[in-house]
Amino acid sequence: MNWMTFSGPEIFYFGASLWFLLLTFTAKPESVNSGARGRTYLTAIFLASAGILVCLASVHAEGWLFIKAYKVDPFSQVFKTLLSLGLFLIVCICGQMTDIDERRHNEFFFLLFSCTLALMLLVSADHLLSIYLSLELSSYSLYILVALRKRRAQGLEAGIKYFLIGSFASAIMLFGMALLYSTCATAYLPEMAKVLPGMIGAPAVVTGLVFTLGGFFFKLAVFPFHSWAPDTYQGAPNQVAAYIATASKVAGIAIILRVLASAGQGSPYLVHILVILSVVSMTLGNLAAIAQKDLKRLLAFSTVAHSGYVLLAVLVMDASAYSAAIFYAVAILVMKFTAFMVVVELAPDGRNLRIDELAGLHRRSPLMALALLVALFSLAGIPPTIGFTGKFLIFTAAIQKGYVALVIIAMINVVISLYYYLLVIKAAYLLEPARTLPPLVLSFPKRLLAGLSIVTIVVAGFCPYWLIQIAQAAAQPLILGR
Amino acid sequence: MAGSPAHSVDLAALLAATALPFFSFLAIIVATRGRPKVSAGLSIGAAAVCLGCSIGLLAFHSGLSAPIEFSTSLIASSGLNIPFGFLVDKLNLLMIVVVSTICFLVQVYSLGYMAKDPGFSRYYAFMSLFTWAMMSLALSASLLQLYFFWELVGLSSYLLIGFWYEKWSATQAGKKAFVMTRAGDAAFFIGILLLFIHTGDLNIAHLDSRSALAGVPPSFITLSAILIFGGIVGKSAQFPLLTWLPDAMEGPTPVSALLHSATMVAAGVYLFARLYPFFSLSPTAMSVFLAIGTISMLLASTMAMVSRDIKKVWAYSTISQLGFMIMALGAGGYFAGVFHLTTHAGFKALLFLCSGVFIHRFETNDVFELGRLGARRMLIPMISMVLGAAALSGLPPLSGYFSKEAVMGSLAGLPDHVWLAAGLCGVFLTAYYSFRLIFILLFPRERVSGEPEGAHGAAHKAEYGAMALPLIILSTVTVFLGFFETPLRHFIGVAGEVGQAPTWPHTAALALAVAGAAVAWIEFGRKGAAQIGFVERIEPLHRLFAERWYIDHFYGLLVNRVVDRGIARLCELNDRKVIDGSIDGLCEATVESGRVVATLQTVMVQYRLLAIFAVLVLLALYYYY
Amino acid sequence: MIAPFSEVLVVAGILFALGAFCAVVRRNLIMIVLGIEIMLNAASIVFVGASLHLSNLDGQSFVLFILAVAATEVSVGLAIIVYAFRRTGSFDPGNFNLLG
Amino acid sequence: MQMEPASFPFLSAILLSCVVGMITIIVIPEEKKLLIKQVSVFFSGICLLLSVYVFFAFNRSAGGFQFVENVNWIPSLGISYFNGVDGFSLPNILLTGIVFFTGVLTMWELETRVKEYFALYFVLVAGVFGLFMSLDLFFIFVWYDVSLFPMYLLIAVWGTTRKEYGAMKLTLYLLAGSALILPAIIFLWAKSGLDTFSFVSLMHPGLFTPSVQKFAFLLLFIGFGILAAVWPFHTWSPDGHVAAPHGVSMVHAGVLMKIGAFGVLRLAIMLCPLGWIYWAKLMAVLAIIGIIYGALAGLRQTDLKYVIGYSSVSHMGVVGLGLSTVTVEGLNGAVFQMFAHGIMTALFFSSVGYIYDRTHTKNIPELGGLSRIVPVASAFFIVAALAGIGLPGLANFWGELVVFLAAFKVYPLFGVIAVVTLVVTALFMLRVVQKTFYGPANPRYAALRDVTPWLGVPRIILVAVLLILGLYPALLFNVIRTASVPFMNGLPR
Repeated sequence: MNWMTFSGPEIFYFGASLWFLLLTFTAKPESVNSGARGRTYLTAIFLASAGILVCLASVHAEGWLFIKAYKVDPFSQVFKTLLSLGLFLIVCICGQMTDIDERRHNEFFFLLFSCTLALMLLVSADHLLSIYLSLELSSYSLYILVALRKRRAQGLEAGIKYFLIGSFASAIMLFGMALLYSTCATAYLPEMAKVLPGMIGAPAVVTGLVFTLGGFFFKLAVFPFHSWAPDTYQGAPNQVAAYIATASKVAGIAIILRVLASAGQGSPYLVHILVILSVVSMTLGNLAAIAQKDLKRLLAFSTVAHSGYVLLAVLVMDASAYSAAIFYAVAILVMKFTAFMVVVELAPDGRNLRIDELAGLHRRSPLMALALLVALFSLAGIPPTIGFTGKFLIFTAAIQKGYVALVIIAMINVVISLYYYLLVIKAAYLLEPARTLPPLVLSFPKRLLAGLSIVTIVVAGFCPYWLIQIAQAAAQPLILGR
Repeated sequence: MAGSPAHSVDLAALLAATALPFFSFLAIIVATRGRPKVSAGLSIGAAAVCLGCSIGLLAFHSGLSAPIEFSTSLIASSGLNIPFGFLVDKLNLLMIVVVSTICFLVQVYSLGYMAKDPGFSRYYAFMSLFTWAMMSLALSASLLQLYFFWELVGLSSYLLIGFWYEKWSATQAGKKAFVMTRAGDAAFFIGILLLFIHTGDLNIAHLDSRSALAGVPPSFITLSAILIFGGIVGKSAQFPLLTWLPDAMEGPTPVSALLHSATMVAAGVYLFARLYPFFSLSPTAMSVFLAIGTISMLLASTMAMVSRDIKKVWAYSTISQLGFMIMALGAGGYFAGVFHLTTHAGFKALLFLCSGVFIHRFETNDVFELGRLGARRMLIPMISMVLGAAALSGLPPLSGYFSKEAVMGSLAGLPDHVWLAAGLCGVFLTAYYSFRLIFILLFPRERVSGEPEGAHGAAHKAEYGAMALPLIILSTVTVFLGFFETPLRHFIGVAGEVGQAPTWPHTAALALAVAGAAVAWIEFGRKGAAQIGFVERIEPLHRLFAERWYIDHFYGLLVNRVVDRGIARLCELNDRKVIDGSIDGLCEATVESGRVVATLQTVMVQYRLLAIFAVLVLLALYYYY
Repeated sequence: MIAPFSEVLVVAGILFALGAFCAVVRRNLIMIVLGIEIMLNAASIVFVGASLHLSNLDGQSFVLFILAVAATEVSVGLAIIVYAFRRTGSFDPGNFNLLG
Repeated sequence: MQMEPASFPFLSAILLSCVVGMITIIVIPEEKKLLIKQVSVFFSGICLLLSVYVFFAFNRSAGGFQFVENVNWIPSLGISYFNGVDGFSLPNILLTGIVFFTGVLTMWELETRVKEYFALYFVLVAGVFGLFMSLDLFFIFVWYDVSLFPMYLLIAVWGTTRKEYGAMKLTLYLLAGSALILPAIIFLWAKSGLDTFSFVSLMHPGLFTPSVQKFAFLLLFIGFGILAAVWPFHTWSPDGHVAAPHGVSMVHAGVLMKIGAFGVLRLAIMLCPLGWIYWAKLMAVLAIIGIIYGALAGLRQTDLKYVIGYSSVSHMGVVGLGLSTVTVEGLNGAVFQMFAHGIMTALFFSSVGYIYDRTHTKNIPELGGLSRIVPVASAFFIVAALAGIGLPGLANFWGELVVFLAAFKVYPLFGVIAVVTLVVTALFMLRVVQKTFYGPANPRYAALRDVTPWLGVPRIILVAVLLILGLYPALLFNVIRTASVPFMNGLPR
């Protein structure tokens, strides 16, 4: 068994987090100078970029590990690549983490890498237990990451809320898993996929399934498990919020797809629940976002809304919907990252960014303003952006299944969402600051990053075929797994 | 299209007569606005060519038997073929000669009248625009083409009335003229469209030969005839759309002479004559036309009796003479109508141009004032004006006498003598108000002040010369045109129509005209006359006439109260309050609910756990339900 | 097996509800965590019961892991909560509601 | 449907010159304002020349789709980059070219944030061009939104009266329209079973069942109808017109509203003819209400741009009336009217722009007597007003004539109402002209300078187009006919 070759990413990230753990032990608390910090950062960048290569190298791997509890297939490998990409992007904007105690930077990276590792395990998990374990592992890293903030009051509150709601949700999920296990007589997803469609109507199965999904809904911030999102985004350090909004969401989409793909589509009740939750999530997220003053909190609510769109894809449950959801995961990764990048760059001291603080951005940094504009339009789903193409694919899949009304509701939500995105854009392009602020000086790599983000969003929106093919390839195992 | 050389000569002449003024218009607008002399030269040159071509065509085709037609299709989408071209027959040969003559003379006259105006070039540009539109209108081959130029004529009228646009009343008058004629044109347009939909053919020749109308129900012909007549009502200022014409006198006097008496307003009558065979298919429509002509004729005469403004008197008289023409045509007197149109063009232009000389000289429109300032000392215009007024009153041997007798003749041919009575009444009133004006001018009550005529300078002389020449020409025409009645009748080719009508209406008309003049003499002319007309002694009547029978009040009420402050305001309110209000309300509600939802998201963490639990329970309930 | 599986489920269900009730009702961060632990235990009971019922060992292994995870959870959670207590001197979740 | 592939991708070249123009502008430093303007004029000039070339090179006897370019884009969904022009889109492409070019020149005197303005403007126009030439439903939607998204900034940054309100209203309204269009497009795609978004493949009369057509038509009609300012979805349009800067108002009223009508024609009518026939009465009623309503509401306005905005509602009602007649003439007239109205409003806004830039007011009572001070600038506005009245000799006359003709055949009563409304239109247009340009000159504006030849160029172009088409309408009708006649002949009865 050549498990070394096809579990390369996991091993690599395990090693990387171990490396940071060791650094944590060796570093002397008193003597953190800028050189050491720079070294830590460079290491992180190096490891993160190397991680992408490792993931790419093993992208075609396929097989099982741990008595088939762990499945390596194109689906998981694509998501692992996405996660490594997400991590790399987040590390890129961690250059000036003034909001986290400098002595804790090693721990920060340790938690970040181990969280990524956990998410990678999650996307490969094929057994309830492995799912549960990796989910918990990623959550615990994040709880601490959130609480790490120097602005303790905010960080702690966010951490507490995240932790309480998260562990509540995972308790529910665990109970659901227990029910599923007890009715299916197996904890392997492929085995469950064989028996579940036949007994999908049974109360215990439905309860178990819905409870289990609750844990994933928490990851994805779907109503009613979304309530941590606004506070956590707002209270967490900007970089951590960015990580939660991107990598964590991507993994959430992955696991929800894998579990529901094995549940199959036999139950109208399940679909009804998903429809309800999807509609409520997007409506509630979009409505609540209108009233926000804090940019991160606004993005949190927009995340809730986007979970609603993802659920729309999930509930359709066919090949095109799965690939649409995978495509949308990519879209979320890119556009959320771009938006958060602007937040991070505009708040070098790590404070929260109020929307009216964006005033005059178009003059201070036209590039950042443009990045924000493109990212927000992409989030709103205006072509030619990746966000639009993602929505288009989802809607296509949904309408093919006959959910026209649902798509119209989603489009109305898009209109509502554009309203608050426009408010942000207005602040960036229209308002003038009370006192003139100095131009924002960006280093070349940052400009390159911003430029690449913009180009990616637009080009992937306009010429999405390559990405769609990848998404289709990744969705293949979900269909065959049935 | 035509092949023979004669035809190509015709075509060239027609093209020259229609296209040259247009090009002169474009050239003046684009290039020569800064050079008034060149502009005037261009415009007058174009008018002269028009005149030459018209006379040439008339001379060449004096024995024309069948109409000549040139046509090409302007737009042809499937099911829609709109031909554009020329239709030449005797009627419009006569018409284009009249039009181009007056155009040419008025433009020459304007050299003097407009000499010091800053908008000199613009004036000639608009004049050229009018010439183009009017000539093309007269030569139109299809009804739609006629409508096309009909509107353009309206445009040039609008522009020329409001020529002195800094004068608010002038712009007001221009707008009024355009909108009121437009109201008539809307009916005209509907009529055309109806006709087109049912016959698929708007060719005037086809309509007149009635070949296109086979199988069209008579009620339908009546309907479309009346609708088309709406356009005539608007353009010729007939009842109920007659009040724009007196207001149009705000424009320069040569404009009034050309557009608002001799040619443009006569276009309505021309259209009537043009479609005469078509209209006469419907006796109902014909009697409607007759009635409208009569009403307009009488109303306008009464208004003219009390006006103090020299131009307005002639304007009212124009309406009433147009009413005469329509009466004649409505009564079946095709030749009478056309002949009266021709003679009227001559003497009415003459009257206006004479008034123009006075106005130019004394800078007032008030008749009494003009008289006091010594209008009678200006010999040429005064004599011409007397001639014109006499022609207007229908006194022999002037042209008006002959044409009015013809009109009376055709009215007498009707079985119902009400029309004739009305006509005779009109003759009396016409003579009365014409001579009222003449006597006021000739015998001012106060002593004539003002310097003798020769006192003004050489520049004035030149201007005066330019103005006097057309007067003389038109006076000559007025004096002699009447004697051409028989040749004209033969040319128009409806010889049989006059029949052996009794001669008493003619005598009566002449007698009444003399009587009218006599009454005017008693009240205004003789020594010691108070110069107060009998109408002015009856106050309510005077006010009724002076307020134009309150027609304007009605329109003002309609436009301001009903449309502007009524329906339009409702629309606006609906827009602001209902539509925008509901949209804004919806958005506000969305934003507000967003606030509520956002506030709900800030509750304590335990409530959030509770919410999760509650939702799960609800979902379970949904399942078991 | 002594008790029928359905009764195990009922017991576990009641326990789960009690845990949830505790987490929702008690205005004390520690008690909330405790409630969540009880919910985990309810799940453990189901796993054990099912494992016996189905003669499948997966459930047993599940419970082992749950124990470990619960311990981690408590440690992470308590670390945050205790830190918070040190700063504010309160376990009342209502005191931690400043964001928004 | 006959299709002629292009020997050279002229249509893509138009799009490309927009994109290249935009990138060039972005690259130029902000300070070099004159250079930015020159580059804008250059690239928009290329677009204009190309569109004029395409217009005249179009084979009028062959008809069908010409200059066709087809590249597979997303094969899995049947999406292709599929461009081509027919008799319906060709006039609109020419219109866009003209309005684009003149719009750039109209904003020649812009001084604030020049670079961003022209970059966004190019994006806007690229979207419009793309929409008119695209034959793939996916791309039609993409272009629709591409043209939409610069709109907010263009209005909110460079606009005037209540600009943020107007911009937000416009953007949300139009996006709400697209919220109906996108589901409808996908719905049709799903129902066709052909797995293609190609317009040409979907345009078979028997492809969709009547109920599908009725449903999809309604969605598309309302969705695009919002953009065409169909009553009662019109209120964004006056507010948006008023708020927008002049160059944008030109594109917006001149071209963007045409997108709405064009979308109704291309997607709703051509794909769902049975739905069209079914809903025609509704269309006609809304259109006729719009015609009267726009004219009456226009009567009450005191802001120059509001007047034009409401007149647009009225004139677009004429387009809607033409489309609702289900006749060849109706389609011909509607497309012609679209073109004529586009040129006319562009001229309107261009002239108002000149006046506003100098007097800094659009409020009619504050103006007055401008004809004495700036005669040429006034003349341009007056020509536009005359065109708006439907005066013969200017292009609008023919559009209205043909539409009314069709309307009289099908809905005689509506035809009468529409013609009578012309009187009201005349009244309010002339009232505006009178109050703005006539009367004694306002001494406050005595120092204004009249249009210089260079600044006059855009207006002269527009006037010339109005005049040429007014005197020789066949130029356009011959093109439109190549699309309308075959389409109506193929219509299931």
